[in-house]
Amino acid sequence: MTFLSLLVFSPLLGIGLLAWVRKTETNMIQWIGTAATVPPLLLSLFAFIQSVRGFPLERLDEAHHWVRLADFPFLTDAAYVIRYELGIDGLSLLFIVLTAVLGTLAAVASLLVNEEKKGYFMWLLALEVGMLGVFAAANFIWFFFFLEVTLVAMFLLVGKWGGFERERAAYSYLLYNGFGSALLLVVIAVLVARTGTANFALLGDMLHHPVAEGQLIAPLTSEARHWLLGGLLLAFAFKLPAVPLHRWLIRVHVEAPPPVVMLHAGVLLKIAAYGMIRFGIGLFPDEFRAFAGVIAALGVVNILYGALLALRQHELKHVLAYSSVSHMGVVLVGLGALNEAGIQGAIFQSIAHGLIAALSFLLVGVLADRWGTTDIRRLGGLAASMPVFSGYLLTAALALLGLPGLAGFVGEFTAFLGLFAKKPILAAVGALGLIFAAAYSLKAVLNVTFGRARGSQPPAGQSEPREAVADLRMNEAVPAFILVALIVAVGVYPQLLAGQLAAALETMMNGLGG
Amino acid sequence: MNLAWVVPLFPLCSFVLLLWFGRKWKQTSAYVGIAATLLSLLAAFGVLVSRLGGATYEANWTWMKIGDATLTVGVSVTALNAWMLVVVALVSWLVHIYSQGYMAGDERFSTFYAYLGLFTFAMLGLVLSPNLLQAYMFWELVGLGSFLLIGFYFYKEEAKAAAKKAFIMTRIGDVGFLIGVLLLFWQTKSFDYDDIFRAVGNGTLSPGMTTLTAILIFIGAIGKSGQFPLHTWLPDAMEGPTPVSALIHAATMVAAGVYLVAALFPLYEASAAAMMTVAVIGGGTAVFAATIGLVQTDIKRVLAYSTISQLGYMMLALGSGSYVAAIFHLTTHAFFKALLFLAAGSVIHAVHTQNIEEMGGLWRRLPWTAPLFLVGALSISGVPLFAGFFSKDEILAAAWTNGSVGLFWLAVAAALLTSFYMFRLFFLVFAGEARHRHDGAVHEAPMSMTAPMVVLGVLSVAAGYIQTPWFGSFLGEWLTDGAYHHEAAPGWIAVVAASVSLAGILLAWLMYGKRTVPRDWLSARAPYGYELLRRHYYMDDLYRSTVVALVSSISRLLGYVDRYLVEGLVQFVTGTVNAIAAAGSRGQNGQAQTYGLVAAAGLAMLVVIFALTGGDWL
Amino acid sequence: MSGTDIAFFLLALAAIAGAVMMLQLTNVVHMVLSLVMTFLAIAGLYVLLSAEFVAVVQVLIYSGAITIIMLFAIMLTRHHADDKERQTTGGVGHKAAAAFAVLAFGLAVYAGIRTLDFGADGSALPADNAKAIGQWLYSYYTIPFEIVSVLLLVALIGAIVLAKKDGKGAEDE
Amino acid sequence: MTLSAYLALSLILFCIGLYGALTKRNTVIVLICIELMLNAVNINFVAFAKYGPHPSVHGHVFALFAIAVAAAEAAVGLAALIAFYRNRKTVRVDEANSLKH
Repeated sequence: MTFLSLLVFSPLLGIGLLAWVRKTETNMIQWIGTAATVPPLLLSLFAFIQSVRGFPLERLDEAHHWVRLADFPFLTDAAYVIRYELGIDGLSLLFIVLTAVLGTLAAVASLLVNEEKKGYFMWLLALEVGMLGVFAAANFIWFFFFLEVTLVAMFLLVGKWGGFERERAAYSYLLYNGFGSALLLVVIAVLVARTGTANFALLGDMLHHPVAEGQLIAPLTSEARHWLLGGLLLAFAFKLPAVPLHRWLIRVHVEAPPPVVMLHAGVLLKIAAYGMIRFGIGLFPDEFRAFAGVIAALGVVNILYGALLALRQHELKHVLAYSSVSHMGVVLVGLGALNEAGIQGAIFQSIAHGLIAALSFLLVGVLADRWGTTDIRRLGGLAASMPVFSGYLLTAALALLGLPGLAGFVGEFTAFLGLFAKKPILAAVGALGLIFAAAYSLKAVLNVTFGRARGSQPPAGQSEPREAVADLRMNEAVPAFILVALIVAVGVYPQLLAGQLAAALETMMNGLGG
Repeated sequence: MNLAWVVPLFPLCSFVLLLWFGRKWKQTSAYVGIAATLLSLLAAFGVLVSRLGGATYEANWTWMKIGDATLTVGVSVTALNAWMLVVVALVSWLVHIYSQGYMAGDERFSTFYAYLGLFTFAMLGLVLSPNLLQAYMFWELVGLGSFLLIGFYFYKEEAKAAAKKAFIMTRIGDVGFLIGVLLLFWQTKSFDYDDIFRAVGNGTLSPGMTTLTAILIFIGAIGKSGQFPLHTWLPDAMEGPTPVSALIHAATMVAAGVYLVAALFPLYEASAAAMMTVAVIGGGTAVFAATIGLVQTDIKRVLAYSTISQLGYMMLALGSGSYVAAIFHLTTHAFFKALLFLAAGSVIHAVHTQNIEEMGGLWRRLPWTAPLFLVGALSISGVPLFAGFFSKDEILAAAWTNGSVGLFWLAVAAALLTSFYMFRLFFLVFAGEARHRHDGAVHEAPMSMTAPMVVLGVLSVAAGYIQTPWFGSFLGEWLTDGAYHHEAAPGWIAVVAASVSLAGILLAWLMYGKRTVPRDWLSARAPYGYELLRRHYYMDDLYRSTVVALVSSISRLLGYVDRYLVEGLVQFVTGTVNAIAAAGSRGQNGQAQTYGLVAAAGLAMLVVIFALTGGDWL
Repeated sequence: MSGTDIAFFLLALAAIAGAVMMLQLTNVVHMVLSLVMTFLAIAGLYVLLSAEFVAVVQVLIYSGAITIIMLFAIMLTRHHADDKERQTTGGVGHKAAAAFAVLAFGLAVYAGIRTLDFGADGSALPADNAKAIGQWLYSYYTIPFEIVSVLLLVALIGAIVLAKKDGKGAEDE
Repeated sequence: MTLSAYLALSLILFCIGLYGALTKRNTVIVLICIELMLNAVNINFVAFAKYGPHPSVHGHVFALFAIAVAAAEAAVGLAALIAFYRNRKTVRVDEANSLKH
């Protein structure tokens, strides 16, 4: 089967086509760029539907010989064969679908990007390849490879197509994430050196089955495993990000072009959550226990810290950036609970926040396009001039604050449900974040949409007051509607996703021995 | 009964349809909303009737599986649920009809109806919930509905603030509720009411945990039902259109709190401390809010404080162990409070002001509204033969038999205050000479507004007779499946209740009707006390200067931490790297000996490390 | 204490003294001459180590050839007022760092060699070491030996090319 | 006499040579210091040839090679010194900083 390879690399076709298009033909570029995100979307939806109908996902696994490092005399014979391996389970499939959906929507929303469109789309598609690959990779080497692809693509997208302080933001992003990646690389190197394989499944076997453990090239002591897990968690804490490693996120959220932030907040942050779940819990379940308390506490800190800071921001993008910090805290809370409810909650929160953040930034992009500002002090009463937009924005705010019936609630509820079983007091403190979430999201959104109409102020850089502004256009309304529909669908019937996760979760829980 | 799930579905359809097509349909939207709620009301009647002969019905569907645990959603038709279903659907239907007249001509007419549909859907869904999870979800949706409707006039800054406040204040309660629910889940491994009651019954749930969860859930009810100290949003919620106030205050939003405690009654019964908390908060709120109601000048605010006070009554009933009395009062209150609000809406519609100082002499001008308002006022004051009298009497009897004498007298005091401020309102608005400016334009409301008021007026009298000492206690038997026995309360309680309410009316008449007692009697004698009441005991200011100030100062502090400490730390790291780089580049001075020195030092370092560690680590 | 030991200590003392004097003296010619003492002492040590051939080569090449070239180089370049000028580069920091690095290196290596002893007494060495060296050089080490000759040739030519006056330099003269 | 005494002597000479090479200002002296370091190494060769684990004349041969290379180095080094002096009219190491630019 080459299904997964096709899925992951199909956006490359778009890059290839774009290379032949002249820079000035922006319409053509927009069409090709958008169309190139459709094949992964269709393929991933197909896979999802098949999976719901009971198709075993293991049959999609791919493995090809890639590099053999066995010719060095100091390496043992069979070891260090690195293969090209792709494979997915229910967990990765969900993230792949999320990526593919957001990829297409971000491409549509990129209509707002006007300069250097050709390069922009090429990097956007590269970013999508990276993100799809990260979730489809079945071994560490390829996981890392795809991760670095996203890093480079994101760096360029922020640095070249961002706002005023784009370079600072891009370097900030590169530094933090590069550091995280370096740490991750060390962990991967040690693991591969000690086990001789980079394959997730094989690694999992070797690390905890006594029989398979005999195949280790060098034994891993419990202490070493704790260090490895610590390194892994720290690496992903950079990318999640966990307080106090979150400053880069704020800059990127503010400076990057909104469609890129849709993907960044929607998918890239989730890679960290995915990594913590897949590698942290998947490979080191016993050691994870030792970190669970810290992670949960860090999660609560994230929630409250992000929420309290979001409360005093005047820039809508800042509010959303800090709310991302807060929401990622919920993911940590779920992981810290380390039980089925908690992990499931963390996954749901990741996906829900992916959808919600994408919706928010789609709308913020529109706002910036129409008014030239996203400062909530300079806007007001937009519900009168842009009713549809305001409706969507309000929906986004409600989803952010975790209204039941929308996706955000399922994640928060399930994650907290998990933590309440382990650490009720900590969880209760964290639950206070829900109040602040309501406060900051309503404050920000109501200031923009409700109240006195402040639309007559001239937008930045223009002397004439803008009397009438266009409400959502078709190309904005359709993605927004799709996102809202998905948010509602997940919120109303979460079993649709939970059913896919069941098998993957069960494996993990077996690893945890609970 | 198998079709109980369709009851909330009609308003939901109305919401979705109106959101989608509302702009096209304009004024026709009202008919969609009215038809949907009518269907829902008929279905609710059907459920009630079939429940009459049948047993409790419950159906569940999987919502989400977590490992082995399955979370479900479903419908359950118990006696309480079926009863509430009818009350909610009825009031909602009447409000839908009324709004057609009241909101006519509004630009966002269809949106208004869409929100009404959502609100009704949420409340009906809450009432039908068989488990706490679903109850929580609809609970929040009820909050959403009220938020949207309170903020309906979004262009008014006050409406914006009020909507935000309503949502956040109730969210505070909701978090308490959520924590309680989650704790209960791990104690009982279920969200189902039945499983929880079983756990309470067989002692799986420890007494301490019972009290804790009961109180936490009660915090949710405090937030929703506007009990002290989370009541401040309710008067501000008057910024919404008046029919919304009727809906919020009568049947949906605030009733949810009382309903929740009633639905979880076995949990509360198991904990004396929780019962006591409920009773004390309820009784306290009843008097507290009534005193504020005495001096307000906004017609809707007076009614809002009376709602808080009456909800306190219901909580007092629940805390005193009389579940039936609470639901009874909830029902009668739903009717007369809806009536009062709709009548108030009609008055506002006529004179375009909400300030009672600017009204007066409307009795003749509003031939339908005025008598109906009087009916409502008599009912809420507890004048004998009106519905309010019976339900209030039941509560007083419950408080007395429960042995809490203090709470009993508190309730009596609240009754006195209630009848006083209601008639103060009545006399100021309808009696005397006209003080308003648009005298000529005042006219009675259209048929679509008066008709629902007439229905409610009838119900405000008739609803009392479903539970009386004389004609049998239909409601009590219905709610307890026949196990109800009317406790023999001393007969003098009814006499006290009646005389207290008449005394209140008399006092109001003396002050505002006949004017034998000067109006500034209180403000002249106790200006500070008067100011205290007028400013709602400074609760808003208190919150602003404590909770809000605290949160915002923490937030500001964290802002500095974020900008200077966290960012500073990062700057320090990057600065160090930069400094090392600068030092390194200073070494690049072209001096061969410097390069040699660096190389030699590096070599020396390696050799030293090697010598010290023995090189084993390699 | 045997005679060999006394000889070793005297020679070692002479070698170190020459090296230290080289560091401390101010006149360049004196410095080179003090080093000649070191070279000679080292040649003496080679004798003690039963490497008479190497000792002779040492005297010929170092004490003779290299020292003479050095002196020529000194004479060919100007060294006026050297006595008053500072002899070393850099500041105190540079010197201290160099001293520290050298000392650390020395101590660390000393820790390694302090007790190094393989128990060999050198009796296995052929008495006629010049002959043995010759045999090895022209049999086993033929190719390295030839390459060294090439190296020397290259050095010779390189030195000539480098030292030759170029056009620019000639104009300066 | 033991091996370690010779090695210690060679170490001392090497260190003195190194220090001189790193700090002396006169290029000639720097070159001489390097010669001193090479000599220190030669002592090691010869000492190991006698007291090492496998005593043989190979050590001597190596010492001879080292001397040959040292001689070549001295020749080239001095030639470079002369060239440098001709261009800059100085023999100070710290004035030879063309590497920087």
